[in-house]
Amino acid sequence: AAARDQIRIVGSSTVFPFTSTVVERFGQTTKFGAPILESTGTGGGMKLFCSGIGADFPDATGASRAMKASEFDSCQKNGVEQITELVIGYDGLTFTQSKKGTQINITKAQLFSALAKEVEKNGQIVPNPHKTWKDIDPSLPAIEIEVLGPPPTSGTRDAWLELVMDVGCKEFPAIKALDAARHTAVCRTMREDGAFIEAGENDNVIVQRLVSNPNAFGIFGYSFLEENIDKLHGVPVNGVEPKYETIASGEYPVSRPLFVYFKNQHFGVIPGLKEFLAEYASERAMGEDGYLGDKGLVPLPADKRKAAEQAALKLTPMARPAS
Amino acid sequence: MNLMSVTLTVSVLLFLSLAGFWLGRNRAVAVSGGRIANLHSVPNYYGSYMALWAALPALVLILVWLALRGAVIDWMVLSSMSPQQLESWARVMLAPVELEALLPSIADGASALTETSRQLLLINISNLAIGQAQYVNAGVIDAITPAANHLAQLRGLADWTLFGIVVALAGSLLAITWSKIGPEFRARNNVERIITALLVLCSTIAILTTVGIVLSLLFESIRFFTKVPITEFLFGLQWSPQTAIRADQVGSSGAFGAVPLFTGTLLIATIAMCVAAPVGLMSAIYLSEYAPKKIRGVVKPVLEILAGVPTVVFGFFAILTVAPFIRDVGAALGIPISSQSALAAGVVMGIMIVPFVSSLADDVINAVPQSLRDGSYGLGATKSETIKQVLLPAALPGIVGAMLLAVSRAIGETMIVVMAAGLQASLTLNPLESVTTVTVQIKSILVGDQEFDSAKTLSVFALGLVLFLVTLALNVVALRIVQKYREKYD
Amino acid sequence: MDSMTLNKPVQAAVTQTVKMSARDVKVYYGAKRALHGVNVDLYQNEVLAMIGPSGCGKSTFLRTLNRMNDTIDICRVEGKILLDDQDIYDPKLDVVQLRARVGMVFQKPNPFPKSIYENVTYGPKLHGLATRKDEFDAIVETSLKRAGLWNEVKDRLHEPGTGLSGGQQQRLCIARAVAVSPEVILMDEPCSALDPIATAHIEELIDELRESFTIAIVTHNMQQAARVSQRTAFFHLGDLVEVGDTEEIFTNPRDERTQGYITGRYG
Amino acid sequence: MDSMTLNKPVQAAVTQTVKMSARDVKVYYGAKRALHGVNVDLYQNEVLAMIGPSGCGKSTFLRTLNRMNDTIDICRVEGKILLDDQDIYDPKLDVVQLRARVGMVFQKPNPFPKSIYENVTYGPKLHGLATRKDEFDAIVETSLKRAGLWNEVKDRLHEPGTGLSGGQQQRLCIARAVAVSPEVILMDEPCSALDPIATAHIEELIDELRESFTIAIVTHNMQQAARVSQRTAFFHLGDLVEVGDTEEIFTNPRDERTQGYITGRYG
Amino acid sequence: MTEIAEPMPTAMPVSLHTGDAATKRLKARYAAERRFRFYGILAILFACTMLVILLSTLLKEGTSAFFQTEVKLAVTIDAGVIDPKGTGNPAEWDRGAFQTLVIDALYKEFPDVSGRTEKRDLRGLVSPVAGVRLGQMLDENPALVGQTIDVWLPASDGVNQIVKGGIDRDLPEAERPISDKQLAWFDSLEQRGDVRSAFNTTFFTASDSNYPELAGLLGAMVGTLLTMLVTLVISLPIGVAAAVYLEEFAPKNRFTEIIEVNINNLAAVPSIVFGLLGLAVFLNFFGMPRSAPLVGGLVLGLLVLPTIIIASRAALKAVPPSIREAALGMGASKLQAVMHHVLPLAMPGIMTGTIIGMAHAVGETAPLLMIGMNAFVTSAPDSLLASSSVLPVQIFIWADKPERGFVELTSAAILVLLAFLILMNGAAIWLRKKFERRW
Ligand SMILES: Nc1ncnc2c1ncn2[C@@H]1O[C@H](COP(=O)(O)OP(=O)(O)OP(=O)(O)O)[C@@H](O)[C@H]1O
Ligand SMILES: Nc1ncnc2c1ncn2[C@@H]1O[C@H](COP(=O)(O)OP(=O)(O)OP(=O)(O)O)[C@@H](O)[C@H]1O
Ligand SMILES: [Mg+2]
Ligand SMILES: [Mg+2]
Ligand SMILES: O=P([O-])([O-])[O-]
Repeated sequence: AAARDQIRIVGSSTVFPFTSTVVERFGQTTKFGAPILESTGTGGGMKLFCSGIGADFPDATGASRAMKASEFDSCQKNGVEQITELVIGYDGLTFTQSKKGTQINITKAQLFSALAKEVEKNGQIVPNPHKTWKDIDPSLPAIEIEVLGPPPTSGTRDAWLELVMDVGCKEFPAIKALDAARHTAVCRTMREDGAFIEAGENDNVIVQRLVSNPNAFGIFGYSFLEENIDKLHGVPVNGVEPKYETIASGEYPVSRPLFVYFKNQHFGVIPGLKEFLAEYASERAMGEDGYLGDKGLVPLPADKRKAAEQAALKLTPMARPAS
Repeated sequence: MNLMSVTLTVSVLLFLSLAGFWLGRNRAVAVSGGRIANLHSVPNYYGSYMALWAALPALVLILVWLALRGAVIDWMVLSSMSPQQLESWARVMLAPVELEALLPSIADGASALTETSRQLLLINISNLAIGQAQYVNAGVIDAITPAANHLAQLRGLADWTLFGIVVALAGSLLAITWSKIGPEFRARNNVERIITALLVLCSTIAILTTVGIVLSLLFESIRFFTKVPITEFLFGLQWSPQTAIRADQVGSSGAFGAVPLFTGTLLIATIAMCVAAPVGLMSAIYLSEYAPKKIRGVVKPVLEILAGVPTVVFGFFAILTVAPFIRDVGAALGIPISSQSALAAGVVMGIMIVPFVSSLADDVINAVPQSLRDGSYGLGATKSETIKQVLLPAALPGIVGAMLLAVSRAIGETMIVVMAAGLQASLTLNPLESVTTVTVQIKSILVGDQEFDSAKTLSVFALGLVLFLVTLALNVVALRIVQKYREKYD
Repeated sequence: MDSMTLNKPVQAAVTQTVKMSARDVKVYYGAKRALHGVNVDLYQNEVLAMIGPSGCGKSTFLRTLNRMNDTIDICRVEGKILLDDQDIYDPKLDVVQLRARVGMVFQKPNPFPKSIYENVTYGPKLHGLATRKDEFDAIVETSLKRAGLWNEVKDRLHEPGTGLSGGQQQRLCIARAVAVSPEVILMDEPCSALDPIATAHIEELIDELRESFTIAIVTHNMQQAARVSQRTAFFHLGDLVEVGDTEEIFTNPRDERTQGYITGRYG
Repeated sequence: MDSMTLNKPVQAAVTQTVKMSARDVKVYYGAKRALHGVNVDLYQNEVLAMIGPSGCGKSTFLRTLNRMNDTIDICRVEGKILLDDQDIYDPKLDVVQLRARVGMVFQKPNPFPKSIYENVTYGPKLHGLATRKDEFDAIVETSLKRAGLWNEVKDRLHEPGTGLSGGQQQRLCIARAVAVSPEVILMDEPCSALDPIATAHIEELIDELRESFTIAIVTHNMQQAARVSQRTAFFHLGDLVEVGDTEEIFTNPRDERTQGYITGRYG
Repeated sequence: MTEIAEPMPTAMPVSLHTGDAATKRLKARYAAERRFRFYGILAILFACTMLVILLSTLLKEGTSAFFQTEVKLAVTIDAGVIDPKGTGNPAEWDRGAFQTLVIDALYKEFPDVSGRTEKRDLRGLVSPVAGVRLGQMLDENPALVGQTIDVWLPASDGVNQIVKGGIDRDLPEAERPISDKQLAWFDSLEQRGDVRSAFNTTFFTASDSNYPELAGLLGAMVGTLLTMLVTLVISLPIGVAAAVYLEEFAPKNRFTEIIEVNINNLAAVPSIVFGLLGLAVFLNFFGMPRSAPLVGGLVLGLLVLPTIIIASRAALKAVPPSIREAALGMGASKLQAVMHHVLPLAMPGIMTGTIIGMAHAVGETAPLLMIGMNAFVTSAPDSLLASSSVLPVQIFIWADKPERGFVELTSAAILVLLAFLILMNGAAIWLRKKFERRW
């Protein structure tokens, strides 16, 4: 095991643009070399992160969801005993359409009815019969349902299921009445008949396809909406439009926290790791006017931010997650 | 590893090898008694003989050394540490639990350390050894300084030892080979034997690669088949990727029937070949038989650019240009076409592999001897008749080879389909619908959020393995066909 | 056509029709001139032999007669060559038809890498000379018989033509050319790889073909030239030195160079 | 070696050394037998001519003498062939050295697609016969002169050998073979593509080479066989029918088949 | 033949080949000939058209990336700000403070701007990392410290988009990345002649960045170069050697047949599986570092090996046996015959295989994702073991960035990759031409 003079970070593709911004700033403004950052997906990052201690293993990993108990255990097993968790901010998930399309308002329940494999119809659980939005609710336009969204392999899909589908399906009594396993299955299975299109990795492609097809809708992170605000329109969910302010205030209902995990055992061993964490947690990065905000990260509320920064700088090891 | 010292060692070795060449050559001339023809082989062979013997064994030695060096040195450094030093390091760096576990057996020295602590200790020592004390916890510097010095010393020593051994080895081999040189010595045969051995070695790399691939797929595949019955995988008609990707997620409608993936793959590859085979072959024919030399000199490399356009770019081209175009055409004709139709992906993939067919086929057609063309023209055949009836059959093995390569590329291509084909597996042969391919699934599962023990992740390996076997079968068939129809000229 | 009167044989054979004639033919390979203005006539139902030292341009001239030199990039032809009074270098002329009418057997045997049978049927199939299997069978048999190869290969008609011995390959190429029934047949040393018996066979064939065709043959064997040809042309260093009745050329050459070549005779 | 006494010439030439000898050589192409047990000796400083109808196995036999048939996958040789009493099919024998000692000129001219100069220097370079440029120049000049090609090509030594006329190519191949000064030279119809003058040249060369080498030549031209060879072997359908003094073979053949072949003579 | 001999008994036979039937047939044959030729032209046109469409789209979108909008500001380099410790040593500068200098200069340019949001808007005119550019200038010329100098600094991505027309300035304010105020400020700068469009040197001298104004390809280019070097060094000699062995030396038996099938099959293995192989063998087994050009090169080397072997074998097969015979007959050993004659004659085909194989490799993304070559690296790699990215992966990453500036950068990067490819292949094509001949 040779000495390593660069920090290595892996993890979520959602967190990647934020971490890479910090990495870049860190490289430019300190005498340490810029860390090496790789996008491996949350799960892949966790696997690498928890594989062991030493120069051969990454020092930190980004995650678009909190670390799971199972992952924590696997870390422990491999000697990664003390982990610092840093919540960096929020990522809003948007339901988006072209500016040229008929603008709509939507609720989570309607989204569920449009996108789930099985839905409740007249108290029965049936395979999703809805062809057009109008079939779901007469107030919606009579255009065919066509939604481009993340594949089941991505963390964004997970978040969508959790934040929208799970919540939406609660509003249907017949589904609620199902036993736990069946309930989850119904709530969390997306339809496969072509109305929901798994559009793959590239969100810019979804953007372009929305622009060329005004009747289609897309699901992706807030930063893409923000960058393409001249062409796209964020559909208000439950009456709240996705905006910087509404996400930050927690008003917009579809947003999730993002995390970065650090190995405590590597502090004092890998040059610059501590300084890197300090930079990440600093106000000029995560703060209201921080440079991460420019990249589309929605900052934590001020009090939570202070707490996160304090906890991080003290290197308080996290406890085993509940689930 | 100190790059400088390796470079130095290799350069010295190179020099020794060149010197060997020179020595061998001169010695051969000397023993020839003034008439080179008295020698068994040309002097250069004696030179090459010595050069090869000087270089090859030493090179192998260097490689082995490089592979083992780090572990050996680490072990030596850690064993040099006293229990006291270890303890004072551990007291600062280790968590209380670990420390407690360690202390009772600390008398055993470094072997008492857990792997984790060993790694941390080694990083500390290395950082200190390369003079980066500022990154080492001040409390442990005293404890590990001797080890760090030892490490620095060992590293220098190791490099010099290697240098010495290499020089000695090469030198003694030079001496031995030198003494062998005489007029009767079969230098050429010896050199050729070495070279042939190297050739054999090279062709086994392909085998090793295959073995490597099979091995890196096999174990995980077996694990997959313990979770999903092999029959369901092979014959199941439904592939539904929405299973749990993590243990704590509740799975739903998990179906692992690979048939739709394989039909999708074949469908897209077939469409691609429907584009690439005629376009490529006709281009090749036009280039080698009709086009003036100048045009051929330009067009051929221009087409080859197609093979090098990053596949991501083709993916964009398919999804943003071709697919909407096809969809619009369909809409104008009243046919509903999926925006991720197999047709779009296939056509674009076909365009990409055109040069595989055109360039390779052009070469083999061009290589058919002129006398065969003459024979045909002399009988009053037109150009196209000559091409169809004489040149193509004569060039068949090469053309089939080119086609196979193109099919292979079509089957194995990933990024185009990842972007342009769908992700939902539907069992259809309709090119206007959306299908998914094996490679798409492999790629999205592998780079997505994953847990390594879920059936879903493991399915990637099974998919890879089965695809491997399917193409293997295709190749066996192709080989038989080529053997049957091959026309040997000259 | 004025230069035609220069050629002696014209008077000698008034009843004969000119099938092909070359007028001031010059051939260049790149900058190098390989033929310096050749004038010669081929008469219907006659065999013209071309002799001359190696490298003097015999093959080159022969190839101009059915434009096979078109296939050599650097080759350029000047002058006129007429087939039945039609200029074969006329851009309007169809070279495929020309080559069907003017067949060729090459100096190096070049069978196609196909079966013997397919080698022979290749031409007839192209030109639609037959359609049914039995017609093709008949063509194969007669052609191979004419080339004296039938007995040797009749049991292996479907084996590759490239597996034959050198002489067999040459005879296969002759059979292949004959099978198209051209009007003129050009043969570039057709017997050089053949044993005397096979040679005799081919010579008989030539004699027989002469009844219906016009034939030009390149040979190094002066006896052969004397035996098979009615007229002989002697080439030297790219010049057509002399052309005339075979008998006269061999017994009473007018040019010194011809004399020298003939008297240094062997074989 | 007992069978050697069967060969008549042994008595006739007691002073001669046997350079190569073939004992009961059988050659198969796949299942087909092309030679059925050939016994013949090649004497030092003598020319052995091989004659026989096309396809009788002459080339095949010639190729066994320097193991060129190794290159044909389906070809298999039985029996023994000795060169200076050493079995050339001995697995320990170095075939490369063998072929340097037993040179070959092929039936179809096959120059390398390189310059004329490189074609000739290839062998000497390979065997280290020369090192300096002037040595090579000298080899090229003498070899090409010996093959009677020098005058025609001396100004274009650096042009490709494939651009030569058929006969020139053949002479180039002869020059190439001579340039390595082998001990035995095998020639497969070396003059078939040559005109009489060039042929005479090559025949002179053969006669000259005979003084230092052993030569085997395949020819269809019986006059040539008579002119250049001391002994002649007659092949028929894969059998060595008869081998003996050339004069005797031509004037007084013992076998009927030889008689038939010889009397059907031409040329 | 009887049927053929019959119609020509007389002195003046009518040729089979000039009769009506023959002429008609000839016409049909010529029609076929023309059709065939036409198909050939059509095929080439089709392929070329596709290439032209691809290239022109890229050119249209990519060329603008080679230019960058810059704004001139009078920056006062306050030593107290950038060198708080007062050491005068550039290594001790507070590099985060350069941006402060830029922003101060901006405030000075528009002194009447006040208020938090307004100031924030004003800052949005120049790139948030313009300070880096300033830092580079000072590194080159530390004497500037303490002076006030006019510097051209990169405008922000939003401004850049407006100038280049990527975003329509006539859109309603809410739909533009730039507010009305920002537009007004920008216009006044432009009127003063303080805006220019300069050649984007950064694109070739910098490595990856999150800011399109600052992003460059140097790292990816060097990474590609190193990776391709390894790939070539691995695959060409091994591929040719394997092809030579299999085609010229190996006995033709079951075993070699297995190897042949096996190689053909390797060509069909999805490239991403080669990535898995690299992950298992090079990273996990041999413990090589992630993201390293060495590993990338090895993986791609194995990936193109079958292509080179197959193409080389086809080329070797096409060399007529008479050439081998001629050499063997001269007393060349098999190896010499191959090395001296067969291999040179097969060179064009081998080159083609190499060109196509390398072209494949240079555009390959998927397997490299498996071995971590999608790393974010802000500096060019300095060795085969340093972390690095390669061009296609860089393109893949940029294509997925939300910032609009990256759209044009992506196209420009593709153009650079193609240029790279053309350069790389140019040499091989030149070689191929040298070797090409018909015999
Ligand atoms: N490569 C081969 N494969 C199969 N059969 C062959 C091969 N080469 C020669 N033969 C057969 O072996 C027999 C002898 O051939 P060979 O070439 O020795 O004849 P030859 O006496 O040299 O005839 P020629 O005078 O026509 O050259 C012939 O029947 C021929 O068809
Ligand atoms: N393709 C070519 N490129 C360049 N020069 C050529 C080419 N073919 C022939 N020549 C040259 O043209 C001249 C005439 O060649 P040609 O082949 O007509 O001779 P030839 O009379 O047939 O001789 P041979 O009896 O040896 O076949 C020779 O000097 C020859 O070298
Ligand atoms: Mg000729
Ligand atoms: Mg023969
Ligand atoms: O990369 P993810 O955030 O989708 O895990």
